[in-house]
Amino acid sequence: MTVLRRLAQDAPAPVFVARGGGAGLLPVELQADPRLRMVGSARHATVLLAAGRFAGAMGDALDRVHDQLPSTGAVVWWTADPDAARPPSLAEATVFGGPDPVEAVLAAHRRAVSQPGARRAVLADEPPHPFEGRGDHGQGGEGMMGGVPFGRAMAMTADDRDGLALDQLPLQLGPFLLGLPNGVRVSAVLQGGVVQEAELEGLDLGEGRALAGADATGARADLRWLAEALRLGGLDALARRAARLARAGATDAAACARVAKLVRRSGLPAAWSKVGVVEGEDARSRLERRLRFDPRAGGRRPLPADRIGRALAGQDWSDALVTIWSFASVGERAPAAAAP
Amino acid sequence: MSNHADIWAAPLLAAGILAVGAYTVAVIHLAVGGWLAQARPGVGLLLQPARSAAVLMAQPATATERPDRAMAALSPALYAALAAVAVTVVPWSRSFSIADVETGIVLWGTAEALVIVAMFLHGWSSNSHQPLLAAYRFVAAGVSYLLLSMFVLIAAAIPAESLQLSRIVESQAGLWNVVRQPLGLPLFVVVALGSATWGPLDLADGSDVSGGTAAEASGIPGLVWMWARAAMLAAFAAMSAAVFLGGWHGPVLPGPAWMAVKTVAMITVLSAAGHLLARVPAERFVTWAWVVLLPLGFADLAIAGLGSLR
Amino acid sequence: MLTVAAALFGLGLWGALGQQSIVMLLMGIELMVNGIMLAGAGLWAYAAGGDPKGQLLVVIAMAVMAVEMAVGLAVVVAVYRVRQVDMTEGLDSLAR
Amino acid sequence: MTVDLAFWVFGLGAVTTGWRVFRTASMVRATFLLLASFLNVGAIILLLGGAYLGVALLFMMTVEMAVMAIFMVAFMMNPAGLNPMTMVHQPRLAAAAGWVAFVAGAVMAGRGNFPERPLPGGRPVIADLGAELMGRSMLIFETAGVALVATMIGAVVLSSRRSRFGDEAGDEGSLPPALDPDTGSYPPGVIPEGVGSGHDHHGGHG
Repeated sequence: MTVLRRLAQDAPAPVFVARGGGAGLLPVELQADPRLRMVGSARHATVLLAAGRFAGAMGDALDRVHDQLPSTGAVVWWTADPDAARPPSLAEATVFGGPDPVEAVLAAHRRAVSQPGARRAVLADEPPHPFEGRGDHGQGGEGMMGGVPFGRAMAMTADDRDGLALDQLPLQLGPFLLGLPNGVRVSAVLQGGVVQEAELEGLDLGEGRALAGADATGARADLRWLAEALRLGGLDALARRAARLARAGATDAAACARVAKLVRRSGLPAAWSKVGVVEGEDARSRLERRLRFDPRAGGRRPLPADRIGRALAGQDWSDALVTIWSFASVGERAPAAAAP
Repeated sequence: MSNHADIWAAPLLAAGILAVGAYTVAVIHLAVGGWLAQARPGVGLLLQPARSAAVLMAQPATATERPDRAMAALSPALYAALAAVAVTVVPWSRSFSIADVETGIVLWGTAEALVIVAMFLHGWSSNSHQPLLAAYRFVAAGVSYLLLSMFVLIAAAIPAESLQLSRIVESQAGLWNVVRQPLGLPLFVVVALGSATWGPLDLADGSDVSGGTAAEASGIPGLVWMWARAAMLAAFAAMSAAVFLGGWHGPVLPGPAWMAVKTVAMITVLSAAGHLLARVPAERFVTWAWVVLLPLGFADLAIAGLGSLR
Repeated sequence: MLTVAAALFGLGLWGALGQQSIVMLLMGIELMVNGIMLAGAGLWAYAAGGDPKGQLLVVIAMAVMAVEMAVGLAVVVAVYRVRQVDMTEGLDSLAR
Repeated sequence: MTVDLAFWVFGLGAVTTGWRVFRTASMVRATFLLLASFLNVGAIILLLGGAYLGVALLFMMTVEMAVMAIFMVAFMMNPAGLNPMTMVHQPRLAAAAGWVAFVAGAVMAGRGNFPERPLPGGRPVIADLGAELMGRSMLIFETAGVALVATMIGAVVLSSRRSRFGDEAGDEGSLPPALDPDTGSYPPGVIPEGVGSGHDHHGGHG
């Protein structure tokens, strides 16, 4: 058992990062460190790294993710303002106020694998929706379908693009999902893998001090954005390379150009959606502009949340995600906060 | 298998080959990734898969709400067992393969087809949205490339006039299939990436669905699943070495050594493809699979057929 | 051998007649063909003296099953498109 | 001896899983139980010496059930089949018919007089099958092949929205689902008071 623990301690720490208010895309740079391994689901992590402010709805969302962490996991709160109000999930978290939380995360990882004490769940273990309701089986839908029997919306039939009225599945994802801008939550209705309807919602990120270095401009901002986009496309190694460049300040223009070349060769631009949201622009063209490290690429204009939501209808789920991410601006302002 | 001892030895042998193979896959995957990320990985890399496995072993398995428990437990085991079945038909030298059955290729195809079932059950059983979504799109893609796999394998069987793998390797003594049927290996690589849900075809466990069918898996079940994926990739690498790269044929070195070298080369190619190529969107892949890849598979079969007429 | 085949056939008939959902009904038919295939293979192995026609029979049964499945599912989709039903009770006439 | 034991294990497996197909609360489980039943039969055929036949059966049925599963999920996209279900009609008649078929078959199996001509050992059964398919029985085999192609085309035509009259005309002339209570069917989501007794509501369980 001790051999096992020693091995586990030295492993790259699997971290699930939740970006809150005032974090920007700074946490994306953490994947540059080979001692950390970013994971896409809290179930795979030993450490939950909460970066920034979590108040109100963001705090509630963090509580839910906290309870999805395996019961031996540890929580680290990376914040510029440790005295701010914190949600229950951060009550027992290690607080870290410095610029680089890698050591704190590693310490938490070693603790989590060597003395696995059960972390308490912060939410009551009860279904968020009562099981009783309409329907033959009291599940809340019609006949044997639909409803939210165990807090999970069930399928219900509706028309689709093939002219069949097949089951559709409503789901709500975010705001900490890979590929969603900070504080953005998506409510979508899917049929198979195709989005039928989608609505974007920007949760309130709150006011307060930002993490040091959260704001980035120019090529560094583009590289942060690119690193997340690359992870979304399954190119983890290239994402790590982009994050390393960003962390080094994105000063080496030749290295940046080499990364851009590798990204073009990977076929990522071709894999991205060409469904336009704004006149003459689509996810692919916005990716291309980022790859040129074009100063206008960031898109300082606020995300037109309702127009994006409409544009997602009819797209494959992965296309929908990249469309949303293509609108993520790198600065602090919540991208979806202002809908025109 | 000629006697009873073999029946008991076969699963152990298959598990042993796959354990080594899966570990090799993990190390090569990390090495290629580290090289591409310019992270200068050290010798510590050799231990890293074991370390990451230890993390999963130290973790408790999480439970979702109302899962299909039987299927959730069975599907990783089924997937691992399929990798084992697949690797039993691969011949390692003129005289040794775990089970050199007459219908080797069809048995391999059956294991491939059951992968779709295992993957679907894995995503479906956790009773969670993203795994279900991933499983669903995997089945759509899987049914599309399965035909491809049968076409290229049958094309490889034509010059050998047998479905038996050792005969297929034997038939490549003069000319390897990778030259004789140039379309075969690239198409088979597509099938390999899909079946092990790897790299550009990581549709079932992709990052855009939070780890897909494995999104809710942690602890030992998660470890078994990850191991089985790597083992499946290793089995495919060994199979392509046998069917397209001439198997044990080669100068100087003994047969098994050539197989090992070719298998490691194939693992490197597959791993590099995983790191260098972006994931294709499921919907467009299905279209490409039917419109482009399947006709190419036909062409491969036609080339093989014409070649054997001469 | 034949008893097992008969049991499968009986189970399939029970399912085909008893299920409401058209797809479940198809599954019943599949199970019946399954029984037939087993009986065919059994007779080929024990009573045909190695005549490959026995194997041929099983191959044909497999083809029949594939045809049945394809047509069955296509009919389900076609009916569903027009009627929005996939239960046998919903289908009391062949007209639109 | 071992083979006999294996036969009974697989035979029992085939029948049990076949029975559970119609007794489970989830469509996906039903599909894969049916697959399990097929796999058991495939194993029995392998035991009988049908090397190609058994493996081909495994392969065919696996793919077929995977396709079936797609339909399952398309018509009912419920993860893990949360909602309980039973959908049966005329259960007595069906069970009776099933039992009659079984007893008749079993009596035939027990009382029938079958010739005792077992498979000669060492016979190249796969080559035999190939020679038969490409030789004397080629016509039958080709007919089956053509029938399969015709089925594929027919299935696509039947299920496609586009008809032979072009892209948009596919639905021309078709009515929306009957609105007339006399015909017994209703459009989705509309179940008049007192009619839907719980089993004939609109579909979704494919």
